[in-house]
Parts: sequence; C-alpha cells; structure tokens
Amino acid sequence: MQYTIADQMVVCLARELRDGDTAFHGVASPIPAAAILLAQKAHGRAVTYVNIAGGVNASPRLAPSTDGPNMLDGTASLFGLTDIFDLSMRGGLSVAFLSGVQIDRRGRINSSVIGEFDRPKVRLPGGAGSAVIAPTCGRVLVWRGKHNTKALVEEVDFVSATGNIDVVVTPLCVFRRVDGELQLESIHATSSLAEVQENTGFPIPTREYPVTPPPTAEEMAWLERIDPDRARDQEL
Amino acid sequence: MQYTIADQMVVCLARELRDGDTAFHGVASPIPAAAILLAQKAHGRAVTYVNIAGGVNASPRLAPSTDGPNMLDGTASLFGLTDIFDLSMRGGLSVAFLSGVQIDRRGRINSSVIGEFDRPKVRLPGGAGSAVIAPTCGRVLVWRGKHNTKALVEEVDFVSATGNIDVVVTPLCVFRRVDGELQLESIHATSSLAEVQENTGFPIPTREYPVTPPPTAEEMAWLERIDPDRARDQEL
Amino acid sequence: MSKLTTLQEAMGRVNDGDTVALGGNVLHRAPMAAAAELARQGRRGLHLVKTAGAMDVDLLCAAGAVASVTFGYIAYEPPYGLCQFFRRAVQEGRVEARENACYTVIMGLRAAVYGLPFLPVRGLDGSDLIAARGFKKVANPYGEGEFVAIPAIRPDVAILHVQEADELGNGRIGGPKYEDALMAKAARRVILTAERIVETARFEAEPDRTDIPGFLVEAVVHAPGGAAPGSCAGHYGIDDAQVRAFQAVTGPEELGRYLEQMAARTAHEGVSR
Amino acid sequence: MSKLTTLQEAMGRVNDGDTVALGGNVLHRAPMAAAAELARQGRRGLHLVKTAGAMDVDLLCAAGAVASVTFGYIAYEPPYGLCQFFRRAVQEGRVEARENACYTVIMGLRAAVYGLPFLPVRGLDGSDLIAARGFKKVANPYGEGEFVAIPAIRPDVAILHVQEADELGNGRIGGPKYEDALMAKAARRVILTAERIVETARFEAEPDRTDIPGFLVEAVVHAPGGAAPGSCAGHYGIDDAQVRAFQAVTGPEELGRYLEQMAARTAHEGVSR
Repeated sequence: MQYTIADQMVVCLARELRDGDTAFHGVASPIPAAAILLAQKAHGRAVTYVNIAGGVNASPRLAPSTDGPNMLDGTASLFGLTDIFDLSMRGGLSVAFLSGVQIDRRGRINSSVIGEFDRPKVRLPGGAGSAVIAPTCGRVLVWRGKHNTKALVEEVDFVSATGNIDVVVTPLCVFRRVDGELQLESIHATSSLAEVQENTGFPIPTREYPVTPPPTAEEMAWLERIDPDRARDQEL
Repeated sequence: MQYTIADQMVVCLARELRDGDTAFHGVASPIPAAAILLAQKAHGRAVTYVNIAGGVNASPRLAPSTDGPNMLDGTASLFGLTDIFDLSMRGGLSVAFLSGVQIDRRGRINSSVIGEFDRPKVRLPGGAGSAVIAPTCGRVLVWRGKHNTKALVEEVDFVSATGNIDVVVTPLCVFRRVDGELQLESIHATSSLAEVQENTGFPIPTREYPVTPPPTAEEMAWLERIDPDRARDQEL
Repeated sequence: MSKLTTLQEAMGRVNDGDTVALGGNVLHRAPMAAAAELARQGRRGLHLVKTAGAMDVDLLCAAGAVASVTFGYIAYEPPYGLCQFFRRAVQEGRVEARENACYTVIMGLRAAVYGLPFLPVRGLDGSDLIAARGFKKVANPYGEGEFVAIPAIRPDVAILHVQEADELGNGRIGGPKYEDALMAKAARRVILTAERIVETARFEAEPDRTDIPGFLVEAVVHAPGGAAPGSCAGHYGIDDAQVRAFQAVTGPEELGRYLEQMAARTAHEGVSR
Repeated sequence: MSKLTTLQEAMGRVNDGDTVALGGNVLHRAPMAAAAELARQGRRGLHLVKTAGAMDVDLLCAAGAVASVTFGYIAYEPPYGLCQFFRRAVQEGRVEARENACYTVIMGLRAAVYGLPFLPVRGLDGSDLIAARGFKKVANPYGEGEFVAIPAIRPDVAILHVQEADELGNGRIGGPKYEDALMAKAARRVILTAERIVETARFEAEPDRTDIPGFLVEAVVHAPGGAAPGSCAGHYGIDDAQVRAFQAVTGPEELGRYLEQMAARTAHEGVSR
C-alpha cells in the first residue's frame, strides 16, 4: 500500500491515544490534528479533542494552518487556547502534542535559540505553550518533521520546555522516554537502524528493533477523508 | 410638589455624577439605579452605567431586584460583575454605590456582623463587593435607607469596607467626608437639624446647614418614566 | 453517551461534606430544584460557595444540610429581607460564615481554574475581613506592594441551572450570566439542570453562544421550573407567594411539606422532553 | 458620540515607544492593515505583545518599527516558514525577543486586567526561560510550593481587527476568538478595525455575542480586508500570493511599495460603509 512518511507519523501518534484522553494541539500541527481525528474515527477512541482555535471535538477539513476558522467546524462550544492552558494547569489535560527545533536525549525541547538567548546565532520561533504544557499535562507526544543530528541532539542549546515527554515520533522512527532518556522503540519500515544512528545526535545501541507497524488500509481510508488535501505532508 | 424620601435620595445621588464617570451598582440597589439613570436622562450626564447583571448603559424598567434580567434591557454588550470588579482593580471605575448596615463617623461600612465575627450576635448579609470596591474605585457614594443611631454610629462593630467614601445620603440628610470624617452637608426639607442630631450616633455640631435642594419637576417627570413602579420606595 | 438523568440520581452524586458551588445570583437562575432535592435527600455538611446567595442557601441552611458558606452576600433583595435560616444557623454556631468580598470568591475560583493554591488580589485595604478570615499576604517580587492572597476555592461540584442544555452537557444561559461559567471551570464536576433539553445541532449552529462546554459536565437534568420560585430569564419571574411561603416555614415538618411540593412541581413539569 | 475615524487618524494615536497588543493569531484575523499603516507612518520603538504572531510582527520588524516583542511564538505556519525580518532583527540586536510561553503572555495580560503587578503561574518547571527572562518566584503563603511570578503586561493600546463593529466601539468576532477580548481589557486604550460597520441595534439584539464592549474602545475604523493577506473568518482566507510577495521583499524601497499597495487596497475597499 502507498503511504507517505507523514501518514506513518500520523498513525504512530494516533495509536498513542486512549479512551478518556483529552488531547490538544496548537499551531502548525496538521500531523497531530490528523492523528487525533484518526484515533477518534478509525480507532473509535473516546478522545476529547481540543484545539488552539477553540474547537471541541471539531471535525475540520485539515489545512496547513491548524489555527484557522476551519478548526471550529462541527464544534458545539468554544474552548480556546486560554481555556486549554488553564485546563492543563489544573490537571485536566491528559495529552498534548508538542514539537521543537531541537529535541535532546533526555526529551527536552528547544524552540527558542541556537546560541545565546540575548543575542542568538539563530532566533527560533519560540516554544509557544510548551514550557507550561510539558510539565503540567499528563503525557506529551512529540513529533518532529526532520530527523537529523541538528534536530535530535545530545543536549539542547536552550531548554524551552521539559516535563512529561513520553514519545517522540520522527520521519525515521519512534522513541519512548524510559527512566528519563529517549530509547529507540521502533524503526519505520521505510528506514533502517543505520539511518537512525547516522542521523541522531546521541548514541543508539546496536541491536534488533521492531519495525513500526505501517498504516493499515482502514487507517489510510480514514486519512483520505480527514485530510484529503494532504496538509500533513506540508510539515516534512 | 409631591415627592417621597426615596425620590429625594435618588436626586441627591444623581447630582453627584459627572460627565465621564463610569458608575456601578450591585444587588438591592433601586435607589442608585434610579440615580444613575436620572443623571443620564434628566441631567444629560455622559455616564457609563454598568450594573451587576452585566448591562452597559442599559435602560431597565426598575424593579426591587437590581440583579435580574430586566437590568440588561437595551444593553449592547455584557459586562458582568467579574468584569466590573476587574475594572475597579485596574483603576477604571470612577463611581460605586455602596450601602452598609452600619456607617461610622469615619465613613467606614459594616455589613458583616454585630458582635464577634466567629459567633455573632447578629449575622448581617455580608459586604458583597464593598471591601474591594471601596479602596479601588474613584469615589464611593453611600446610601442608607434608615437613619438612626444604630445605622449611623461612632464606630462600626466590624470594618467590612473602607476607602474612598465621599458622600453618605440618608432619609434625613447628606454627609460628605472631609479630612476623613463625615460632615453634615445639607438637611432634607422634610427633616430638621434636631432630628438629624437625635438619630445620629456621633455628634453633629449645631449651626446653620443648607436645605437639600428638593427634586425638581423635571427630575420627578423623569423618575416617573425610569421607575414607574416605584421600586425605589421599597428600600425604605 | 447521553448524560441525561433524573434530578434524584444527579443529586445523589453529591456527597455529604462536598464543596458545592451554586450558580445564579440572589433570586435569579439559582438551582432551586436541585437545592431542594439535596435537602430532601438529607445531605449533610455541605460547604456552599456563591458570590450572592439567597433562598438557595437559606433553604439548605433550613434543612441542616450546610457546614459552611463561602460568600460575599447572603440575603434577599427587597422586599424579602434577610436569610433568616442562614442567619440563625450562623448565630447559633451551626454554620460557619466564610465571608469574602464577592470578588475574592471569584479570585478563589480563578485560582482553582489556574491550578494555583492562591491568587493575589487588589482591594481589601483596611477591611477587618483580612484578619477575621486569616488571609495571608504576598509581596510583589518586582517592586513595591503587598497583596492579600486568596486561597483557591475548588468546588467538588458546581450545580448550575441553565435555559438550554443538550444531552452531551453543553449549556446555554439566557439573560445575566453571573459566575456560572467560572464555577464550571473551577469545579471538579459539573451538574446542569435545564429548562429545556435541545438537540446538539442547536449548539453547533452557534457555538460562540455556548456558556458551558459539554465535556466539563457529568450529568444533565431536564428540570423546567428548576430556578423557581426565583426567576429564570426568558421563562418566568420571581414567584412572590412561594418565596414568602418558604420564609414563613417553621419547623422541619413544614419544611418537609414545602420541599415535597417543590419536588412535585418539578417532577410534573419535567415529564416530557 | 461616534468613534468612527480613518485608519490614518487612528494609527496616528499610537505613539513611538508604545506597548501595542495585536489581536488575532498567526495569519488569522491579525490587524494587518493597521500594522501596515503604522509602518507607513514610520512609527518607531514599539513594544509588541502577542501570543502567536506572524506577518503582523514580521512586517513591523521589517519596517524598523519595533523595539521588542513579547510573545510565545513568532513564525508562520507551514508552508511559509520563519519570520525572517523578525529573526534577523533579533539576531542583529535591533529587536529584543521577550520570549514567554503563550500562557505567560496571557497571565501577564490577566495581571493587568486584575490591577496587579504580577500573577503566579503554574508550569515553566525546568525551562531556561525562567532564568533567561529574569522571572522571579513567589511562595505559596498557605503551604508548599513556589510559583513563577509573571509581571503584568499592560499595553498602551490594543489593536484588534473584528468582523463587525458599531460606531460606539462594540465589536463582534466571528470564528476563533483568540486573546482579543483579554487584550481589550488589559490595554489602556483600544482601537478596532472592522470588516463591517453595523447599527448598534444589531448588538442590542444579541448582547451576549458582543466580544468587545464599546465603552472600552476609543476609535473604530471601517477597514474591509483589514486582516489581509491573512484570513478573516467568514470573509476571506489567506492570500498566498500576497504573503509570499511580502516574504520576498528586499530593502526599504520594495517594502515601501508593498505597504502603499496594502494601503491602496484598504482605502479603495473602505470608501463605502
């Protein structure tokens, strides 16, 4: 079956969601948006889906922007970013999807700067809500559209956010944080251990790893309906 | 011309309002509500009128309750109690109408208890918002529907609220706070210095006092339109 | 999926000793049917939270259901006077009066919404409430100023009466909103009683008008007349005779009859959807 | 009574050095026409405030109008990449990047709304932002716990683009609300630009749908297309060509031409009411 790397990433993230979860994504997040919708529709997960634009269990037709008016399609109430942050602060958000420019071995995220904070070599976008969400929400699912030694590093230049990071999904593989360190959990069928090792800034032990289960036909059929314009591919 | 004591009190309070004021009243406040509406309509004062129910420049037909749905009549937005408190805290509320069961010589208000706080002789309703409004809003206009030595006291049993109290209007007279003490400013035409002295719990110097200007015919005509059911009389 | 249930079942979810926030304000849109049902079920030791309460608080005090009330104002508006059951219960030491300013109730609820144990607040300067309630202070770490710290108020349950709800728990309030939406966010659990149960499509058509998001709500009760004898905007005004009848109640037997009558009115009107 | 004025006059009320909150989020309902007019008028030293900004912030940085940006996120969403003018200005030391979490921008604005110099906040644990930004801490006076204190953010002016406004300043937002209403309350002054100017009766008919109460607003500008080339819910989507044309601008002359073209589009469409 034909599928893209984005499809694989969406499916990996969707499979992380559980009945009873309340899950959030912010801006620039078509892959997480597709993952939440896939978990609800294809996997039948009872997930409460809140997005930055204010939709609650909305059914948007996805676009590269995940902060626009389409994100309210089908919502019965507005529960915007401010409400979502508050919810996380009081312990009511079980899953958040976060990304970062750098992610390090300990699962810490940098979206702020390369170099000095006050006079950076590269000014990055900023961590958005991650600094407050990561320590307060139940589980953080991290995705990153690039996997190279600049993205997956031994130690971030700056800790924008750290906390309950559970999983990191990249175009090559899936990491899970165990005892405070990212461990390689599975390698996508489209990649290899050698490729992961070569493109990761921290050591990956050489041993047998499972192959990430690829998207099923049913998942792909649902993805076609959820994201017919393939916004998810724009992230890679 | 025929008028009631409540009419006189409304008129006294209305005359205190100035162009540019933002004025608030809470529950159980038909006299202040009538005063604000009178200042807007009869005196042509450019007052922004916010009420506890959320009305902004509403034109309610008054009722004994000043917290019900009628208080939204004609409003173009909702700006409720929470918003009004916040507004006062950031310095944006210029006038608040407050009452109290006891009011003392220094203009302090007690609506909490007679006797000990924890095991009171009389448990009063509570100061509502007065404890935070009195110190933060521009000017507090106090009204009290009874004038006797239990209401106007040398010293309150409990300070529910204190702060920018400017004027106290009673069925008998008008006090203004000068240098931290209430001073008798005028006596209503329906009362006398002897009656004020007899019914006030702190000394009132014997001298000539102005007569409070009674309601004018125009004011009375407007009051008839603003409060045709005479909710204002219910307070006395 | 449906969260619709009976008033009896929903109020059965409130436990003795719970902290209970009540929506509405004075005699307007207070959850009266719910309060009466709690009283009828003999709930005990409740810690009530409300900015400005009236008959809801008074009725629960009359029934002996209350351990404390956190409030800014507990009284009727004219012409109904004070809440005599509340007043006597406090004076006799049966109920603790945790007086706040209405705003400090709001700030306490906000602290709970923000996941904080306290919030600083402006105001209260010179008020004996600071000492009487044992409020502590925090200093501004960036400059001058000390501020009273209001402890978080996190209700176990918020009981709110709304004009319209759907079976998923979405709620729409007509007329004044009061502090209901804040209570819904501050509380661990939310129970709605509603004049009308409507289709979810109605909320989807105008989601900006939904005051209570359904996913915060655990139970919805169809309770037409649920704010009576207080008012409910767009439905009914204050029922003067019934308020006065309650105020005239003396003794538990009369109160019992009054509560049964209230229950009968709601049950009768509540048959159809 | 009418607060209606021209975009030129309204933006003339913004002073060099002002702290300016911008409504909307990324490329959605940002006050683009207003930002372009500020740039065209040569405003300098602005302190911008926004949770998630994109072309509005980038354009003002390109024009050299900006001294600092208080933000959680400054970038486009895919496929437009980073805000290169902002990025270079920060890297070259011309603009100070006051990075926050989006939530700490919100808490800073809330502090201003509540008249407080700071608010405690949960979260931020382990983030280098605490040290980098010099955030101090406050202790919970009632028990365990220390919390980062976020200094108040009180904008001199909030500039918000809304779908509908009346001449009194009432504003209604369609689609996502973002942080606009909070900004309106936090700021000393509020300026609205609006797709449509409507009669006040429209607000009076549904006051619960008014997002910005008119009495907080000092000027209203009829600016159809005022969020372009970003989107405005119910009116238009993102104008891909115009976003890319801006990103391709090199040098002040090209920028000047781009700004004049934006101004011409708004002025042309803005003639009739």
